[in-house]
Amino acid sequence: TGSRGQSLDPDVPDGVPETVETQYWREWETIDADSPPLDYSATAGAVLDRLPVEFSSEDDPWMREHALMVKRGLDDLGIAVELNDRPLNQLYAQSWATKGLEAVISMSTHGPDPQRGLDPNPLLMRRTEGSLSNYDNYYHPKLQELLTEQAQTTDRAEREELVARAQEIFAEDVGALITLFPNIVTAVNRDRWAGYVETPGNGPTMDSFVWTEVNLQPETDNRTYVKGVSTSMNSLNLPWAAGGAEAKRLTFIYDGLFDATPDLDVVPALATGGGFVGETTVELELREGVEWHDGEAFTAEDVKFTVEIYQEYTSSSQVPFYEPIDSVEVLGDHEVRFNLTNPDASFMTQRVVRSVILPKHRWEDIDNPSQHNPDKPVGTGPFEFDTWEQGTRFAASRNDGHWMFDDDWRADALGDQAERGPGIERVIWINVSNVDALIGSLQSGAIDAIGTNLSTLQAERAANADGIEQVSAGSYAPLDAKLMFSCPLVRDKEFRIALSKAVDSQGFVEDFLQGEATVPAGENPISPLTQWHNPDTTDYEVDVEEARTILEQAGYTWDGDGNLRYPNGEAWGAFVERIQPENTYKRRDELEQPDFS
Amino acid sequence: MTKFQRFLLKRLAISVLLTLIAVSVIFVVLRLLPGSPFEALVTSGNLNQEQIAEIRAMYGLDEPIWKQYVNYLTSLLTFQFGYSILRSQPVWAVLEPRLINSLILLVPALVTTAILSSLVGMYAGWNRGSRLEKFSIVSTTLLRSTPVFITAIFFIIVFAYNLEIVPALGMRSIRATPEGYLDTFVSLDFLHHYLLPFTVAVLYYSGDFLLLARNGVVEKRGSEFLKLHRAKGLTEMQQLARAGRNSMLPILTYFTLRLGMIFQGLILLEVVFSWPGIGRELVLAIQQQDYPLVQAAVFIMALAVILANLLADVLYAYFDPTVSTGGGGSA
Amino acid sequence: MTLLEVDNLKVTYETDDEPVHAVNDVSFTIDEGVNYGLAGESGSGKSTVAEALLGLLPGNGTVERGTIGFDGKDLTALSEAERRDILWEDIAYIPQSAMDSLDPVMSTGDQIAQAIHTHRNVTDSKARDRVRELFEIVGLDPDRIDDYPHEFSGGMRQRVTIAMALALEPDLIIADEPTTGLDVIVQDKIIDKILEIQERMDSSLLLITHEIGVIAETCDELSILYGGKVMEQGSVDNVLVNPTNPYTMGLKNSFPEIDEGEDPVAIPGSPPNLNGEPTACVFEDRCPFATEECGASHPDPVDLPNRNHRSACHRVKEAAQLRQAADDPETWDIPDDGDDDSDRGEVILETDNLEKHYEQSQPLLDKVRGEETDYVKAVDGVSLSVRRSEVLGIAGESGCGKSTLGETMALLEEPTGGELTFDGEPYEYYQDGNVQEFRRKVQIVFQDPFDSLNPRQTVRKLVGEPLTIHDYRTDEKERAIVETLEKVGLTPAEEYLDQYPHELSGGQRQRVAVAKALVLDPDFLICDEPASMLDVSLKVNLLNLLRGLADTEDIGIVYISHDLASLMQVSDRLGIMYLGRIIEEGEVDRIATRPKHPYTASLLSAAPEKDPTVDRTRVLLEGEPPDPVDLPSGCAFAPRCPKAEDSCWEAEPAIDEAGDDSHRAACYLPEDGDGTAPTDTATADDEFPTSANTDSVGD
Amino acid sequence: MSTDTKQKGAMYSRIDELWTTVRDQFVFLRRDPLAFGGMIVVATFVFLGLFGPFLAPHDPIEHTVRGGDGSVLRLTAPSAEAFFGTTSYGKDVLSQFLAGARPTLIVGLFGGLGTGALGFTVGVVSGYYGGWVDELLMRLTDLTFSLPFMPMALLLLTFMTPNIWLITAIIAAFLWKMPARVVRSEVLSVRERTFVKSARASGASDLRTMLYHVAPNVLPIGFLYTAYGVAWAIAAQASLAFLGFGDPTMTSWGRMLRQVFASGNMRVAWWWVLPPAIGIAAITTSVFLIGRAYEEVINPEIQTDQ
Ligand SMILES: Nc1ncnc2c1ncn2[C@@H]1O[C@H](COP(=O)(O)OP(=O)(O)OP(=O)(O)O)[C@@H](O)[C@H]1O
Ligand SMILES: Nc1ncnc2c1ncn2[C@@H]1O[C@H](COP(=O)(O)OP(=O)(O)OP(=O)(O)O)[C@@H](O)[C@H]1O
Ligand SMILES: [Mg+2]
Ligand SMILES: [Mg+2]
Repeated sequence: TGSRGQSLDPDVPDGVPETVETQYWREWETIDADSPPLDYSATAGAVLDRLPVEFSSEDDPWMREHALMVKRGLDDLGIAVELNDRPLNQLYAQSWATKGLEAVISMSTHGPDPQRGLDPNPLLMRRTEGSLSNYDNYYHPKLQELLTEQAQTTDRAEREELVARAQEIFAEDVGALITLFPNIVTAVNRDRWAGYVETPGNGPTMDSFVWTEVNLQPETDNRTYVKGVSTSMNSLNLPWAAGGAEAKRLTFIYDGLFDATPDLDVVPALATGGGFVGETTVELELREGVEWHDGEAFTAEDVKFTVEIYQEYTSSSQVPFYEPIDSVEVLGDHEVRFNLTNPDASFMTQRVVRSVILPKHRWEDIDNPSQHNPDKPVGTGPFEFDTWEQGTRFAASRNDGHWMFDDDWRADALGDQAERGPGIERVIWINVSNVDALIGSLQSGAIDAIGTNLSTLQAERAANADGIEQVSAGSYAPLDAKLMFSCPLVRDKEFRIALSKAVDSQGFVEDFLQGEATVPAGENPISPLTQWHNPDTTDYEVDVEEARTILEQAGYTWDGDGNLRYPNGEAWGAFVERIQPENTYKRRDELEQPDFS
Repeated sequence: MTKFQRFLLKRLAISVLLTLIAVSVIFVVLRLLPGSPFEALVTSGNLNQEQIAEIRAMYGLDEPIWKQYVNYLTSLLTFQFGYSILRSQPVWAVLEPRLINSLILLVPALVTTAILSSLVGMYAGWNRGSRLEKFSIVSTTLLRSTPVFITAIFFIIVFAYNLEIVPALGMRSIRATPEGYLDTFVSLDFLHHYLLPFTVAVLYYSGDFLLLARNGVVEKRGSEFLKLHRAKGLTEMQQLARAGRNSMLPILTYFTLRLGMIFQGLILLEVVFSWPGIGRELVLAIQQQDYPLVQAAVFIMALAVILANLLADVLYAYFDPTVSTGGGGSA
Repeated sequence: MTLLEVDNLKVTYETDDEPVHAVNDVSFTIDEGVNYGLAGESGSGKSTVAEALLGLLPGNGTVERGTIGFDGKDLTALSEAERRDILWEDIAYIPQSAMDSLDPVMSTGDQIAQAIHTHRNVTDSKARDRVRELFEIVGLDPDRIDDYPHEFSGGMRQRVTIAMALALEPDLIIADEPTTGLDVIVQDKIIDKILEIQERMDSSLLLITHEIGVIAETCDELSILYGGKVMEQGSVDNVLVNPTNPYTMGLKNSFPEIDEGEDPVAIPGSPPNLNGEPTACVFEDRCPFATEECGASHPDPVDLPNRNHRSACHRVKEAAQLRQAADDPETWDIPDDGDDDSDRGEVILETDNLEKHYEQSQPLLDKVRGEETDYVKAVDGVSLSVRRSEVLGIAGESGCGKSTLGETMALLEEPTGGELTFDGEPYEYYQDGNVQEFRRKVQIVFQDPFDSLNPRQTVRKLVGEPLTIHDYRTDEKERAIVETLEKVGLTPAEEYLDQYPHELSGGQRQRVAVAKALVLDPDFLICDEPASMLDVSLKVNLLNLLRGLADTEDIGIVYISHDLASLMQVSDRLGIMYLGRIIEEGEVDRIATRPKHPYTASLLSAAPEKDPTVDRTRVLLEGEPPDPVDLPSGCAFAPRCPKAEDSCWEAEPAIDEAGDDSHRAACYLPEDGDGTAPTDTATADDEFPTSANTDSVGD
Repeated sequence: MSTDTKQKGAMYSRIDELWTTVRDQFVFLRRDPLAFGGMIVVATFVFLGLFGPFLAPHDPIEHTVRGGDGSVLRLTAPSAEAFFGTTSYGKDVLSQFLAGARPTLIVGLFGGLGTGALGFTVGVVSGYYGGWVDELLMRLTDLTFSLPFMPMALLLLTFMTPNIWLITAIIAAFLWKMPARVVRSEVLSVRERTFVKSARASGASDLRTMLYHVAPNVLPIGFLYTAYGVAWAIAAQASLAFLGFGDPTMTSWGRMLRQVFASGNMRVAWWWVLPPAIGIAAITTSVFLIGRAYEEVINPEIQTDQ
């Protein structure tokens, strides 16, 4: 705060306030507070205060560079920026309470959960009123309507249409800055193994999918595949894990009802078919002849038991799966029915995929499953648990009878990427705490692949050795620079568009990521990698001059030092009009406001 | 009841009180922390309000604060550290191996350095003004005042990266799969990994012991009783031994105190060397906001200090023939 | 036969500034079986000589030249190993401060055994037997050989060092001030013991002390050192009876003696600067007889004809005249104000049954249990009165409660019982919000001149502070300060105003301390051993100053000391204290000549005589004062009293048990005294049979 | 009028005195080559702390070093474009080094002063009053001793946004115990000295005695521990920053090291490691060397001979 630059004397039309405060513009049911934690008010003719922009450099090593890029864009518009590099946990802590963000712009990455690639809901539904994750207080009546509708539309084609429209609206409205989808970069040893499967958001080596591990074929006698990782599993209790490495790594032991291919197609797993039979009823056929690793047979009872125990003890990592389920009925040994609480479009595309089914005979006598750490987790998955030593290593060995090891089945699911052969015997995850050491181990042959994200420089360095190659895969998890919509400035669509045109993501990707990222056309959070992507969204091309013209036309001015000022006089009246709740998604001409330049 | 016993009782009471207060402070600080380990889940949009509340209830976070406090106290003081939120395991099961890894690194290092540096320090103090003295003072001042992680980084760069004599990180080579403690710690591989952090720890601590021993001997060197020893015809070495024996007590006390601070002192060392010890685990747990684990780790560290303080006082009172055990010889 | 021959010994100390020439061309010889004394003021180089002999000089000290012949060998030319063989085997050492000379973490017995093992190849048990034997010889309980030094009292520790010195029956024992810091009574006992044993073993003794009296009583020959030079040497009889060197005369003059009528006379000035080699006579600037010749060179020692006597003085031929002149204080620039027993004024301070009991710290547990607290009865029912213009002396052994009494009278400690009246008001009146008034009127001067001044304040601040505190004469502060400084003899005062304590000598510091006390024009002054750390001549100066103050300023003074001789000199009346009580009180002259209490008698008899021709009978007291916590019933002195009878154990005698108004004593069996103590007291002491030769010093 | 000139005179003599003290210190330090070297390092460091950010050729964070062809120079060894090389995102190491001196200086100076001042006050009060005040304060130091510094600091910094003043405060809050204990034991012995009793005897109040008689005599040791406090604070700050709990908005030496370490470039980018590492090591060591030289003078027991 305090005055910067030369403000004009406020000159306001009748009935228009001189200053507009930061405030909640709607009655948010989910918000329990009088005023937003951010205070960035607008005053007629005043030079803009330093604009708070927050990020966490712990988020991604290049995050600060990204923030600097945004800062440069704002600088070009004449807006001074206050960069706030916050500890990651504090950045996230804001979302614990839904009061809203503490900065005008707040950037963070989304994790590449497979769920996010399979269904548009995780990334889109947070833009609706009522979502706990809507901490930027964004609201667009049309979008609200579309999204609510698509969430209940179980017809695929119809839903795709709705989702496409939603993307258009969001991009056109500049609901956030969707700057880029960073690639997953890593390095692997190709002399020893063939058949790495590139899965979006996961690359060939991370743990969200098992494709690489079931598809790999040895080029030497050694059939043990060693993956170096930098985060360790914390427990052997998958369903009640807090979402760390164990939630992913342990899925190697278990199967879901369905699975997703590298093209993000849904394929059968423990369920072989089925689907909606009514608005809120889903019936599934289960795979026959499947055995738990301890030899017991898998039946529909296990599925029913799993859902019920999850519900009773609130399994945190399986919430997306069981959340809409009201009850489960066993229709036969290998047939179940789910009764849902509401119609849920994503049930078959997202929720049942990679859901973890537990063996009833193992878990039914456990007192408190959330505090249970099985000695030896038993699942039906492609790998059987071997050993685990916390912080050091985790080993699992091939479950030979598993369908994924069937070369033909894999050929169907993986297409070109499928390899035939004896496959691997064991997977071992080894914890190497430091990237330097990871690279060293890969080069020395102590490990076969690196299971974490590398920077391009690091990957290049690793690839210096024989047989080591840098690999990268695209991701569907965007970097989301959220705009706080309680702030008057952000509510001005003219400003948002100018901002979108001032931020040069592509330049950033070239300079600092060496091209290892995808820059979306416009502010569309749904990546081209997914099946829900709409390529025809509005793209406000980068052009600083034009951005400044837009601002000028909207009535903004600059002082002698080039500092941006809020509109004054008539233009101020127009500004105040634009930021009213019913107008925030409308441009100047839609409101029939003149050109103030 | 002898005087000594009475003194012991008093010190014990103080220690218990201190433990209680320290533990309470830890509790307060932890409760002040915003957020929780479930944040990541919430941010991902997977949980609704109700489910969050259920999870909180599961870990007792919904109870009134005083009740949480009472539960916390009773469990800590009975060494039931509870369940790690992230690890779904008893905290002790997580910490025990870490604790052992830390001890295996630090105790031998401390003992070695205490013996070696004290001897060198005594010798240096005896030969005051000699080159050896000057050199040992400069080098140990350097080693003890430089933050340990910097020394460690230098050593890693020189010995691991450039000379490639020893590995830079970890406790054993990454593909090793030892069974049980004996197998883990009694192997060439372990020794190989042990060398660098051990050396750095030894060097880091050497300064205090060396200076303490040196100052002690310098102080004693001009003393009357040594003059009498000299007059009796004792050789230089015998005199040095007497001077050394007379400066033992502060060294012993300091050793005990250091022993108590051992875990906290070398958090940085463990982080730099990726040594899977309790210090590194604590840093991780703090980052992951795993309350029960943090609580237990900090508690163990505090307890170690308190016990070491107690031990130091008792040893002091026990070994110093001149100390009066009547009063609070603590400060 | 000559045992030790020191020839032209010169020792310097290297320091950060200039070197210190501590010993300059000192020569002397000690024959077998002879007791040799080395005397001189502090800093004269006595210890340095001893350390040079033993090769124990600190790192910065070097023997520049000279030889030390011992048994035909030159000690300065020996290798380390050769010297180690001689040490203790042939030359043993009793160090200056026994308190710190024993290794605190080794049992006393082991320390002695260590000396034996180092030189003799004997078994452990043999060595232990010898240690027990030695303990017995020096009068310690042989069962305590496994005790650590801190478990012994100062006097006992000194005995341990003596036992150690005797362990190998050496040819020569060097004792460096073996009794400094000890009580008269203990000192007397130790000296007696050394002599007795040394006589038995027929070894030689080099005794270093600044107490001429001790040497007079114990030695055959002596050297007087000053500024690192031998001023005079020869047989004790010759040197001390007929000194030929002005320094010796001055030194002798400045020792007060109990039964001497004359006041002692101090040598003015201060010891020489040793930062350069002496070019003039080292004593020149203080010597009243100095001539031009004296400024030109330091005189060589001259053998006086026909006698075992040498003196280093240019005017040695005029010795007899000088001696005469030296007896007159005016020679030393000190006006002889004669004995002006001024009239004493009205009573200013009075105590009645004053008590100060310290509660012994007790563990909480015992307090809860309601166990009775133990008390240290440091002051236990003292009744005294002091008048204006009067000096009341308080004497007693260490730990008898003198300081506590002083501090209680100054209300620095709260009395736990009894009455204290000052200036007509009871002490409660002052405690009730009138402390400042009391603090202004009553001042106290402490024992340690080196420690009683804040090292970080200048003299101006130091002396001015009480004025600031009491807002007294603040408008003319500077004048008040100057006046007071001149009153205590620091002239010209301006020179001292901006000096810090460390720039002052001990005597000057103590004067500043007195000035600090006087600047408020007090009515009452308490002096707690103000002179005990000072050199003889400084001590005399201070005593004269205080005496003068009492006479001219009309203030009452309490003077506390364990040094009876100086008390006799300064006081009008004397109180003798024992275990918190006054056991005898009265006019100085009467107590000095006719002590009534046996304790007073033994105190008096313990003081050494500086005249070697006078014989003294020792009254050796058995044991040490009892623990003030568990006082025996009855007379507190009974356990040590040579005359104690059953009645003494029954009830405690009151102070007016014996004597009259001007001389009272708390004793059922007062000495009938006519000057000398009864001889039977000595034989009553069975542990220390009077040795045959106590009184046969020299011939 | 005369009082006026007098006061002036007093002032001059005081300034003179001060100057002499300073000169004496300098002369004293000159004599100990180690301490003298340390002093030069400290002076350089203070200079850097004050002017480093202005000397830096570029903005340490915002400026990206680019090569001739306009591409970002990432992780390049020292060259004409960047004398100390660049970081993995093309930042100028020299500029970061220069700018990083300031937070190090701020925390060191104020952390040290805070530590010294707090410890000194507690030590003096506790030692002087004794009794329950002493018992209370000493138990408090025991408590801060038993609350391990590193973990507690980490905890506090996770829930308060780390900024340089907060870090300074935390450091001072945990480190004061060291000087407090030493000063206290020193006061215990000063308190027993006769001039303190003597001050009381002449009617000085407790406050006066404490201020004029006790405190000045333990001041040297207080100063010494303030100096050590500076070194501790610098080391502590660097350690916290290295663990990722430093002030994220400021480039500090500790944070630079964190970035090399965390980015896994330690093996290659020696030019990025050495400046901050040597900077920290040099400054902490220097302070200790100077402190030690003083200790030899202050501690009469070590002084015994020579
Ligand atoms: N280690 C030393 N370094 C420098 N000067 C010293 C040293 N030891 C003694 N001196 C000086 O040498 C002179 C003689 O000292 P010495 O101790 O021999 O005197 P002394 O006669 O034994 O005195 P005292 O009666 O006080 O024991 C003194 O001026 C003293 O200050
Ligand atoms: N503060 C105190 N608490 C407990 N006991 C004390 C205290 N001060 C003195 N005493 C005890 O009181 C007794 C008398 O001590 P005081 O200091 O008055 O003796 P003194 O005659 O002055 O001895 P010295 O000649 O050694 O100075 C001693 O036994 C001493 O231990
Ligand atoms: Mg001496
Ligand atoms: Mg006394």
